[in-house]
Amino acid sequence: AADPALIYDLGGKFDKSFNEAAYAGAEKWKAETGGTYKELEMQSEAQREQALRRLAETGANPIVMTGFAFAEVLKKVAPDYPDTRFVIIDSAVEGANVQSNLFADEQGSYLAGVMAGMATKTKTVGFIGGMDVPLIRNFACGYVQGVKSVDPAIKVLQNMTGTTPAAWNDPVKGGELAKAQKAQGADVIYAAAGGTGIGVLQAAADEGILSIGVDSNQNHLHPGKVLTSAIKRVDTAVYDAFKAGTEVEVGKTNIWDVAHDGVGVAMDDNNKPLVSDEMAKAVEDARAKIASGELKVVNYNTGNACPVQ
Amino acid sequence: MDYATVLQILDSALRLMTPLLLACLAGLFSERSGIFDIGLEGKMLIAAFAAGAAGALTGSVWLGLGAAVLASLALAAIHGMTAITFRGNQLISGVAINFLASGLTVLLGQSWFGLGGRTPALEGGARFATITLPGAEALRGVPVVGPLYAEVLSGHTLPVYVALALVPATWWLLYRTRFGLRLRAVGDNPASVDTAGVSVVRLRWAAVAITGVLCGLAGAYLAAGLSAGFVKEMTAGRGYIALAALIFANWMPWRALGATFLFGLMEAVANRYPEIDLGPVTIPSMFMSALPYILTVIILAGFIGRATPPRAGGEPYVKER
Amino acid sequence: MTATDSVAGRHAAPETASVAPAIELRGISKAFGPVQANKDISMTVPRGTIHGIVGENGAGKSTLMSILYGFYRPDAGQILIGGRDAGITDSQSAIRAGIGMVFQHFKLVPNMTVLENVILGAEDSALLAPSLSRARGELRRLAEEYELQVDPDAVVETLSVGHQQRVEILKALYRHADILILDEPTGVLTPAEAEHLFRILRGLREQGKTIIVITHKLREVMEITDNVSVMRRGEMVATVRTADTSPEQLAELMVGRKVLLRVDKAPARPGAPVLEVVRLEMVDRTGVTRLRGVDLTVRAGEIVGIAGVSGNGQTQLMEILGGYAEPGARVTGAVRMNGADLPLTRTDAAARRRAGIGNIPEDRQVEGLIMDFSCWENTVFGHHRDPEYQSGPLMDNDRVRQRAERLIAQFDVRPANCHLAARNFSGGNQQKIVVAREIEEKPALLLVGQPTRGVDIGAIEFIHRRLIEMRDAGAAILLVSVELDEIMGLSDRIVVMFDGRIMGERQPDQTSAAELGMLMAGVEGGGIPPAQGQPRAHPDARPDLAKGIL
Amino acid sequence: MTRLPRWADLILTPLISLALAFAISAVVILAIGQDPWAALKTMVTGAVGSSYGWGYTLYYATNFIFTGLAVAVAAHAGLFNIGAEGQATLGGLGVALVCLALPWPHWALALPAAMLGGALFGAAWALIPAWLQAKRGSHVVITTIMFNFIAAALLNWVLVNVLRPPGSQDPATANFPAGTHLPTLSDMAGAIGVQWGKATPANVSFLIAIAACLLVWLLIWRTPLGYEIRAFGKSERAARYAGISPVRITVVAMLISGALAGLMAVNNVMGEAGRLVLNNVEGAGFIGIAVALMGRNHPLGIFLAALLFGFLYQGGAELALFSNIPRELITVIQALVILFTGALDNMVRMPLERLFGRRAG
Ligand SMILES: Nc1ncnc2c1ncn2[C@@H]1O[C@H](COP(=O)(O)OP(=O)(O)OP(=O)(O)O)[C@@H](O)[C@H]1O
Ligand SMILES: Nc1ncnc2c1ncn2[C@@H]1O[C@H](COP(=O)(O)OP(=O)(O)OP(=O)(O)O)[C@@H](O)[C@H]1O
Ligand SMILES: [Mg+2]
Ligand SMILES: [Mg+2]
Repeated sequence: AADPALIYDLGGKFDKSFNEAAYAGAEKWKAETGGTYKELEMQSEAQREQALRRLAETGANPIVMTGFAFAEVLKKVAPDYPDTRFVIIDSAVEGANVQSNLFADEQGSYLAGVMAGMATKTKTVGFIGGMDVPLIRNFACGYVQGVKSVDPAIKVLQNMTGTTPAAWNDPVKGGELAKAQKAQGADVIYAAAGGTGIGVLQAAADEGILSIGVDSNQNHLHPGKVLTSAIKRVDTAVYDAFKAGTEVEVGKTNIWDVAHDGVGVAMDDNNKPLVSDEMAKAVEDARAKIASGELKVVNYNTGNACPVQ
Repeated sequence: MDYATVLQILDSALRLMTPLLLACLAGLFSERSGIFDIGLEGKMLIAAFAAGAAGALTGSVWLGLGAAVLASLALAAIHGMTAITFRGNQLISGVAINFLASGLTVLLGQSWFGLGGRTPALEGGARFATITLPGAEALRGVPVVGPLYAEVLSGHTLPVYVALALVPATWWLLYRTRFGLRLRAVGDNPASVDTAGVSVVRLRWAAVAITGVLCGLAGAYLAAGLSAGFVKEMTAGRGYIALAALIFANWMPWRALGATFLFGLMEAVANRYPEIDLGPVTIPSMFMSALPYILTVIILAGFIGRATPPRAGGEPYVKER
Repeated sequence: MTATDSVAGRHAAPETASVAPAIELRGISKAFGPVQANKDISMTVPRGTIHGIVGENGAGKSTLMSILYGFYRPDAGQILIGGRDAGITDSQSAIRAGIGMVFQHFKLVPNMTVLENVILGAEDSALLAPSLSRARGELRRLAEEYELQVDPDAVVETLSVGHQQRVEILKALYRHADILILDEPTGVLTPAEAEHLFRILRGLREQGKTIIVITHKLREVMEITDNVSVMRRGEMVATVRTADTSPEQLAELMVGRKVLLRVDKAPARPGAPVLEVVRLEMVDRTGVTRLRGVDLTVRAGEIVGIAGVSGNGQTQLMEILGGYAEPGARVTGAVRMNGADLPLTRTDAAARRRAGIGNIPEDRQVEGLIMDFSCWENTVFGHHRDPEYQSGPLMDNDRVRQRAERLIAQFDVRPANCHLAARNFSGGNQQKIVVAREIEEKPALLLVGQPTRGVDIGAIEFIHRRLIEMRDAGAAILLVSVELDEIMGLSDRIVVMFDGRIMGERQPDQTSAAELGMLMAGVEGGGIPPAQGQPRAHPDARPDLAKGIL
Repeated sequence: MTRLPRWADLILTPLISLALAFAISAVVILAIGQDPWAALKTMVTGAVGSSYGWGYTLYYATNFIFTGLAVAVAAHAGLFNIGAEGQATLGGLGVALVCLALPWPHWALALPAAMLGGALFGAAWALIPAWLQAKRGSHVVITTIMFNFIAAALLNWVLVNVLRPPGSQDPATANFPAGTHLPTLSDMAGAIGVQWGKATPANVSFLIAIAACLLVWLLIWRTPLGYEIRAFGKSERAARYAGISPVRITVVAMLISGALAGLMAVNNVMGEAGRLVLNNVEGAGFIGIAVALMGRNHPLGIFLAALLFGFLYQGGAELALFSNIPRELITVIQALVILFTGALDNMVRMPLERLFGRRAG
């Protein structure tokens, strides 16, 4: 049978975050099945199409790709290879041989916001995004909604690292932004910035404040100093796709939300001391309400605006 | 903007200035000797990588620093070989060195650590420790000056203080010592040095070596001071900015401090205020991030001051054609 | 019997002194790639003498002296200082052996002070302060002893060339040089400055120092040297006692054949004014005033010579007239060509050429030619936009090549290969290419700058003849030269420039080199009437040389 | 100085330099524990072993021809244009604006307009550094480096704030209308009945690049303007003497250089992506420097060198796909090629001169 393939986005396989979660999913599949897969890291925007085509040419199937940036290229390439199945994560692409996966990032971020709102003593929390794109604004928006649900008076400082893909990979700047937010009073900072977030978490740990990781469980990076991580089960999505193999369902869009355990916040030994029972309960309540539909977290993309700041 | 914000921005500016200042002084030595160096970026990058790699492997920031200096010196040696020994084109050599560092760091990093070019995070002793200046806590209460001392000046890592100390040291070396006299002379008219019985080649090699050491320190600070580990392309154009600062500074040490501080300040302000809202218009973040480059061009255009590079700069010294 | 034969066998040291000679060179050879600059040269210089070295450009004089100073390493040969092998491998060891050298192009750091330049390489310790204060005292002493006054704190680039030369001499003396080499020291000096230099050199000789002077000016050789060596094409052809020789004999030795030292020409028949320059002023971009109200007229059929030490505005004048003044300069006044005003701002050398102004530039290698271009490409340089060399949007290269071949034949350019790059021609032949190009365009006005600088005597004769032919055909010619003899030999009228002003106008047959020299030094009215001349028996008093070209 | 025979100067020296660069690259591959021979095989088969490989190799080579010519034209005028990267970036913007401006009915109409757009924008981006160099003496090397950064920021702003379709996550423009799609080389082969390659991005721009080589050759060696550019590049003083305006030549040469760099966008933006994305130049501007150096600033040399770098690029992509060697190996090889052919030229030349000198006499 054909090998599956995985293409990572620009942040690179080991961004400790989004791409690394995808990698973890693939590795889990490999460990379980003993299979092999092809993988490819993007170096630049312009390589996307070549990567897709080359993998399709070599017979890889299915081809999983992480990142919204593949959407346009996939639209173009997929019809040329009707026998190959494509799985895209973080974007919806129509196509008979394409499976789309969307994550309810705003929901996971909301939960992280709830924890931040409860953990802050200064009534100021921070958000540091990577590249300034709607995807990240959605993270910010969900986070702010969560924070304000605890106390509308809490101030949320927001910074984006940049506007180029380099913004996913600039820990120095991430660190400086974190220090700047700390100086403005923030004592919990949520980093949704790929590799840049590593710098944020590091600076927060250095400065003795709390941070919140993203995508993968980053609690272990600075045990006792990372409040939680807004995880996104990219690993599951990849794992599922690999497992289904050439039979992976296409022509549909999977929504990974709280109800489907697609997003959530990480609780483990590393952050146990930081999470009070009260906080744990609040998070659980919110989770349940969102899952049941009782609580609606606004998605930034629906109106291209966030209801709260 | 309140005082605390000002302090925070100054504090951040000082940190962000440090790699620029070190690289700028590095470039100063090389260019004052007549060797143009647009490879500062590459030397810093490979040094950052070496500091990250050695720091991660040994857990010692000092070994990391040593590795950084050695790696940077190795690239400096290539530059010296092309520019001094083989009288090649110094600009091209610089371009090649930047490419080399950009490729080698990822190639080696990936093959050693398998982290996509990143080095493992540096912890504890593998990073530069912050230094609290004497009396910082005691003076904190003194109005205005106290916080300035305690928050802005105190609490940085060693390279920051080394960089600051290097400014007067460089000035002294350049204008008060035999070495400095000869260095200035060899950059302006190597034949004068040669006919005075001093080896042009040795002087230039010495200058290139100093450049290597300083770039090494700059890179080490990036990886083990400003952040905790190496990330690919982490110099992010700082070598070019340092070069611009050097031109801005007219190849003089004190002005180098001023120029790099200005660039550090700009970066700090851009971090703090990614978009500046001026009422009717909002200055976008892209503009803020491009500001150092725009400013450099304006400076170069001579609107702020005409730069006069060392006269023999960029030209190989050829005695017999 | 040729001149060379007549002096053969005089290589032996002119004086057999009991003490070892100050310098003895044995069998020195040096090649730069294919150019054999020095071939098996031997030479002896007795202690306490002034020794002249003469020879055509490219004869290898500078190379030989640079070898003595350790700047170049010889391919073969031995250098003895005071009878012992001095082991000179680099300038450092030469300095240690007591040798100092003042290069033709000074080796000073322009933006450093005199003091810093003097101590460079001879510092006492790692810190500068002690060296600087010692040097200050030492300079004061040397200044008094040898008339070498110069402000120790002046930045070198602000000094006149004469003073810069003093700094170079001071550098050597500060290093306790016993042997001083000067490479063409008077090329850039006014006659008065040269006189001063000679006084210094004589003073140094009194102190027992040994001095070697390279020069092109035979009268200087006659005036100050004790012995003189002649070089030709890399070889040492003779060493003679100055008292036993004459300029004519030296000229023969240099060239290897008898030379005609004068220009024959019919009296000029000047026509209407072609070029009129009215109150021309120029301030360069650094704010220095270069021209101060220059008035000048050149008529058809005459040669007007501008005499002056270089750097007194001649270059700027020629560049303004040629339409390529340095950008950023401020120029006022008027320039008229055949009565029509030429624009002074937004000048363009191409437009000037179209207006009928030809231009042989002062520096052929830096301005007149593109050294990497082939000879044929160079023969249209500046005229490359002329419609006759175009075919459609492209250049008609075949036509240009055919013309180049014709010019090469006409002007006897050697080697006669128009595909060689300009840099592969010797200096004289490069100059011929430039002259051929400019003359061939038959300009109404020809600007000529230093036409024979670095050109051998044969070519000089040729070029001079061509210029006179042009004049006789009715062209107006404005000639700038630092060689007084050339000015006096070629010009129908002579104007002298000093510090951007015209100091005066003279007829060549009613003036003397001495009078021109005074004007060139800025002495109003020339001071000394021509008949009196210099008090000392000066070679230029001789009529043959006053009109000569050497 | 012993001058090398022309053939040795033009062919032998670069070949030896290249061999040295590859030898050291092999050492680097060994050092990271891989097999250089296998790597070479992967690269060769991947880049030139199939019509698919050729399709990509030629696509990359097209980019490099444009930037290489851009660098070379400036170099003939004595200007070191490091800014081809930024100029190509802006060229991309020009091409995109043209392509998006109208519902183009046919590519044959869109192509000339897009070429004009790309060339104009690229030239405009070169204009300021050129003008500053000519008028204020600001070193064009530094200003063009700065303009690369500024171009990246500008494109970023335009893509994020102006040209991004509403709701899109991507900092990229909308897809260009179908009427702007350029025929690929396989389309063209198909049109004349030859089955060659499929779905590769090499397109009609490759022919434009070849035409550009020819035109640049004519410009530099056959026109009065080219004569002036070369003369100015050799000696500014002499140029002024000859009535060649330094300001004009600096500006004109840089405009042509920028326009050539901008034209590259026809290949990558219009021909390949069909929309404008961030960082679409992918360092081709810098590769252009190496290409021009290796090609000795001659269009034929540039064409060959561009093919070599196209091969390296495509081979490198294959390497990343089929081996554990990261793509950065290509950056290292590029660096070594630039170093040996550009900067360490004398290291090869000096011994060669000695060798030829001995043989000659
Ligand atoms: N550094 C050098 N490299 C190559 N060739 C040289 C070099 N210096 C001198 N030459 C060549 O060596 C020969 C002798 O030159 P040299 O400078 O010694 O002559 P010279 O007699 O001093 O002439 P001039 O009267 O012009 O000063 C010339 O052909 C010259 O071109
Ligand atoms: N720097 C140099 N590099 C290479 N070749 C040179 C160099 N200088 C001179 N030559 C060559 O050496 C030869 C002699 O040059 P040189 O300038 O000494 O001639 P010359 O004797 O002064 O002749 P002319 O009287 O025509 O000026 C020329 O053919 C020239 O090609
Ligand atoms: Mg000489
Ligand atoms: Mg000559």
